[in-house]
Amino acid sequence: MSSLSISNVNKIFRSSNRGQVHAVRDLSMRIDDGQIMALLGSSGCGKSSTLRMIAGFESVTSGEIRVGEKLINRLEPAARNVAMAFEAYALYPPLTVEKNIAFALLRNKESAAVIKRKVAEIAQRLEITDLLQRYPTGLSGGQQQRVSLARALIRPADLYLLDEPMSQLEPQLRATLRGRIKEYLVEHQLTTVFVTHDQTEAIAMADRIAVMDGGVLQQYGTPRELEDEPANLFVASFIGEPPMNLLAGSVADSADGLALDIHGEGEPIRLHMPQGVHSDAMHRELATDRQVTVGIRAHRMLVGEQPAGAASAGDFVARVTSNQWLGDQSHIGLDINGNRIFLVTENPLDAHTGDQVRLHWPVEHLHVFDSKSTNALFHGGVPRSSAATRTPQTSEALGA
Amino acid sequence: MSIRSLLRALGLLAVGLFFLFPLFWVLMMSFMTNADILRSPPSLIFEPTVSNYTSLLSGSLASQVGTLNVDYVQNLMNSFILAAGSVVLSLLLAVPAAYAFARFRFRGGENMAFTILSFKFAPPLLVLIPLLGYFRQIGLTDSYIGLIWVYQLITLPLVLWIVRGYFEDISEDVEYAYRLDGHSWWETFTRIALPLARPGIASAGLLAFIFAWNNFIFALVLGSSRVQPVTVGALNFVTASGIQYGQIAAALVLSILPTLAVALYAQRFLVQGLSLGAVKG
Amino acid sequence: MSYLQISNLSKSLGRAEVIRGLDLAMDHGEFLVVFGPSGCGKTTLLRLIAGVIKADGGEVAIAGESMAEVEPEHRGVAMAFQSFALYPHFSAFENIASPLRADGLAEREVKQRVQEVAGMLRITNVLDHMPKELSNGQKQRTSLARSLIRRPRVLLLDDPLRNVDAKLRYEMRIELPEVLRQFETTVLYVTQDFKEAMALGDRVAVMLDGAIRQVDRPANIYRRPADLDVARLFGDPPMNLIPTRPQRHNGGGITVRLGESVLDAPGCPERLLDRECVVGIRPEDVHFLDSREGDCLPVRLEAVMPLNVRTAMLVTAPGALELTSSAWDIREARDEENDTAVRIDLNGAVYFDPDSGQRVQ
Amino acid sequence: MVANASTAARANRGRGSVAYRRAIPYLLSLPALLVTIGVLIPFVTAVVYSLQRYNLAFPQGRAYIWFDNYLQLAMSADFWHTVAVTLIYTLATVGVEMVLGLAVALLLQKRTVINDVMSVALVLPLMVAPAIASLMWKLMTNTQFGIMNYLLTVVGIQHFGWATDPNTAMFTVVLVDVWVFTPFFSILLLAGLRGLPSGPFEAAELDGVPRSFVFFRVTLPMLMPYILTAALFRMFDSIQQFDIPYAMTQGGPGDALMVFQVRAYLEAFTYTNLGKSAAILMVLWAITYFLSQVMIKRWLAMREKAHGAA
Repeated sequence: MSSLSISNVNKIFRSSNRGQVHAVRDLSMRIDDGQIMALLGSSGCGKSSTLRMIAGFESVTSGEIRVGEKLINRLEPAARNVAMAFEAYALYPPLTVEKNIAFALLRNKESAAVIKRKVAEIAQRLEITDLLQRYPTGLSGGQQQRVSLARALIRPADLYLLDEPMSQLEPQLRATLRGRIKEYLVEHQLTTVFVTHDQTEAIAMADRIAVMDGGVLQQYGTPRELEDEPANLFVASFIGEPPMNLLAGSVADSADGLALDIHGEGEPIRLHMPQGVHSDAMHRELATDRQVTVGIRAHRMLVGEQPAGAASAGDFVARVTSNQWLGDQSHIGLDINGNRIFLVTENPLDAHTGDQVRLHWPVEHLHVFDSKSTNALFHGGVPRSSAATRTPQTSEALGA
Repeated sequence: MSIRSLLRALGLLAVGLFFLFPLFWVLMMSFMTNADILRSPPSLIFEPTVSNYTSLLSGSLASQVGTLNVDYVQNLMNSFILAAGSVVLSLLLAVPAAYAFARFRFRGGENMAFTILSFKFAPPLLVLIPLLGYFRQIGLTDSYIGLIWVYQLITLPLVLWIVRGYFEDISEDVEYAYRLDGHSWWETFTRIALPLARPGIASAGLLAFIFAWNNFIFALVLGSSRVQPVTVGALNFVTASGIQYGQIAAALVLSILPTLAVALYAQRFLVQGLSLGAVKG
Repeated sequence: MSYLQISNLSKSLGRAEVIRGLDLAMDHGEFLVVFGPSGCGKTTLLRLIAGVIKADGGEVAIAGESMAEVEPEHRGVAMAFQSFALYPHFSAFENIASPLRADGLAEREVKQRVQEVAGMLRITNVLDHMPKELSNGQKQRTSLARSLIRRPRVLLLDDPLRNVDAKLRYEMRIELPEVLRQFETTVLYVTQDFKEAMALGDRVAVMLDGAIRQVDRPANIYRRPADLDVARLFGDPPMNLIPTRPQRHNGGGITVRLGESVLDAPGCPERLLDRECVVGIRPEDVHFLDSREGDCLPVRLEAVMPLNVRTAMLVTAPGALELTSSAWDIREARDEENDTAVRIDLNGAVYFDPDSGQRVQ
Repeated sequence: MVANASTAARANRGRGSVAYRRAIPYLLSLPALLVTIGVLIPFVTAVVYSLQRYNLAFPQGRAYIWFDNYLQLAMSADFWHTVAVTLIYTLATVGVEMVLGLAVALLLQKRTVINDVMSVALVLPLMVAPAIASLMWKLMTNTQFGIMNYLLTVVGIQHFGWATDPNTAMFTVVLVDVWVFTPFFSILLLAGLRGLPSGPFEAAELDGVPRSFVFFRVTLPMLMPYILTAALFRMFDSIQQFDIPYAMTQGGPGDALMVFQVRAYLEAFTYTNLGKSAAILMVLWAITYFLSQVMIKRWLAMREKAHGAA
């Protein structure tokens, strides 16, 4: 197994009717040996093109891709020692499931007994043992995908590429299989890159996640970093279900330190930033009266009496627009001065549409973004590291 | 240039020559005088002349045996009338039937479709010889209607086959939605199914036109000289003794021009119709 | 007398029997959600109610009148399809206006009513676009507008939020009930996502293999599923279902053996004493602990599965007992080494007969 | 307002009688059926002819001889010669067209500018009427000035008789059939090739599987339905072929190209023996009917499989 590093890679598609499509823009990232990376984004964000460039099915317009130290841009797919599980399950219809899985091993001339054992082990893990003698055409979408996964994972390779590995799996199976596949990857220390549009899957499986949009890398970091310190408005609204509440506002000076006004119908709501909490950097950065966007996640807002100790940025009243209990959490729609926001609580909230509830926004869960550049400025009172993510990350800053 | 791409280039060249050279050569011949044609060794350098076409279109051909009156233009007109006529009739009859078979799972459906389709595979002469007797009795041999009706044996199953496949590709939800909006099944057929199936109907119509235009045996048996299409006309023309070879070439070129034009103009529809018709069944 | 009455409906497509003796009743103005996995026959049920396909047996009645011989366009039923089913060659305006065209309304009134319903669904700015120029969210709202504009007696919604991106899905979950409230129509909403079922339905009907397994308020179905299948389906991560045999020791309360530990089972019905049964425990009733003091069950952490706000933990207890625990907003990352434990709260537990799969009261 | 005016009004605008609704599919398809059913009359007449001694030259001799026509055919060497000639023609044309068509499809599979132009150009021969194609090749293989003979002399073959020599007549008409109908194969197989999922081939490329293995073990088996469909279609046409042999040599030289329909045509129009001609055609019809049964049943099964699952 070995590390994978992508430096300043671009991909430009020349198609006759649509002229030029700049699918991947100046992409740089790196994962160490044995790590699992997710390429996360909605369709058309460049994640599949990136995966196919690593596999060698798409040429690299500019930039370098290295597995370990070896430059693989120009190599034929077969020469890259890369294994791949395809989204449109690339099974060989004329072969049985067992032969499909063992296919790549036949090439390395391993003994039949070794092959049989390996196939049995991976089949047991992915719950496809009883399908081994059947043919791909007779299988369901979920079964075909698991066979395709087994065929990729069983092969000794430097790098494993999984294209939307779980998209077709039955919902009940998905949670348990995710755990099993992650276990297999970690156990065998397989360096893996997988493409997904499902953020829960990315957070569950990956050590590091690259969020992409419009061919540009929005943020590259651990699931924890993406959730707590989203680099910009896109990542903030993309990661986390339900999406983060984002409210337009502006900066206003007030007697004791700094205040943020949230605009809406009627009186703007004022959030007080107690002086002590913030370094003068925030003061300097914000004081220039710029338009900001204030964000807070749905399950971070507190309801009812203000708990002691938590420095609260704001304490105000909101009107309930809907209250839905989902068995293990409740989703509540709220309206504060015309802005619709979402609240999630662990226990049912006995409030009906139209009631008023008291809300507290703890400072530590407040995110502030520059509305114009959409970059993050402050997370919970701590200034976002100065290296704004819009510009391509310098190599040292990668995976330190 | 690896070996494989060299072989591929040679293959393309051979295939291109085999299929396209004959068309090119006949086109050349149609602009050559008899002398140029008979010169051996034959060569591509010659003084092109339009005389073959002018005499063909004027209807009187100078040949060793004196002027021959051959009305080739009439044959071209007949071909057009017969082909266009049978396509229009087929579309009117087969499109509604195709919709019926595609949308309504009704008992008679499958075997009715099957009987119509199996006619496509009966040997034509089996039907044409007895028909000749009946046509002579009711005087249809000298008319377009008789032939257009018989041509339905070719064009109708073809249109039915292709258009049915196309109707089945349209998602039923869209039609259900229109019905639920309060429109009758007829309004759904005319305002939703037909507009959405227009490409399918176009490719079926084009293919039927080409098959009808290219047909030879129907008119040979049933048609009188007044209504004979260009395929039968060309054969008589060629076997008539003394006709200049250049003029024969010109006649052949004129007879294939319309179908080649259709092919080049609507190639996408054609391929779609062919592959849909044959593969989908 | 219920407004929409479905009695003993049956339908097979080809050889497969898709609807098996299905019964369902809805009151006027109710919002009922039919929840079921893909392939359980939900869409076929909607098509039977709409009348676009004919049932083999049984009957659909609206407002007491049998729909057996009534054509779709005369039933006053409207449907929003999962595939949107917009007319590709009509503009968004014409798509929405189509029902009014069928009624032959005057152009002025058509324009006014289309503007009105488009305003409600916030798509007035795209009315002149063709369907292929619309985003999925806009297509979904156009399809909804079309089905609402003629104030149908019954509105059928076939998984409308399936092809819509996550952000819009949450907004629509709030907006949809608000919009529908203004139409006083009876709504039958079909979905594969149990969260949507719980969020939207006044009542939820769980459908499996062509028949209705349970109809009740969502919270009741979640807390007391009718059988093992409903228990497995209704909830993510799925309910823990552990075979066990309740005992009663020297006159004390009933206890249940899970793996190698014995726990009090206050809710266990008397009838199950000394009999094989399956106990159902919601993952959120298996509380995840950091330390092993106090009465708790030491466990080994197998896998961590973050699910947006909650996090599910796959743990194994002694005696090869595999459990799923669901914790609220775990802050620090977990790793396998440190010792973890769980405390199982059996108050909310439910008990099933292993053979019939039915829940035992 | 429980149900507003428009829904209530429509609810009782008349249901449309039940019978009317069930009749819709029949109404839609009846006209097409009526037209084609008309063809049954001549069909039955042909069956009657085949059971009679019926020669226009001796009208008074016309009588029912039941199966004598068929018995005479069975005993006549000419008939079996016709069967042999038709069989050779069919197998040769379909065989060559299948192989050549597949080769052309494989050549044109990759989407390049040249390939796209070629795949348009290669449709043209299929657009030419078979009868006209025969006449074109007749001109080109004219022993006196034909370009083909000139090319052969360049290659060193002298005096190649083409359609005028019984030994080479079959080769010539098969060549014309191949020229006209190979594009039918290449179009279908090209559509088939481009329809195959790209996944398996990319996976094979990644697994470093040899090209030949992929072709024979993956591509060919997946193309088989397309190949069989096209082959069956062509077999129908070739077994009933009339235009090419008739336009080329009217079945000559001698009876070298006396395929089924040409013999039946000559029996009916040269020897005016309608009885015998009808008998020959009935035998041909039996063969084609059997083939059509096989083909259409296979289709309905395939389509049912595709559409069966709701």
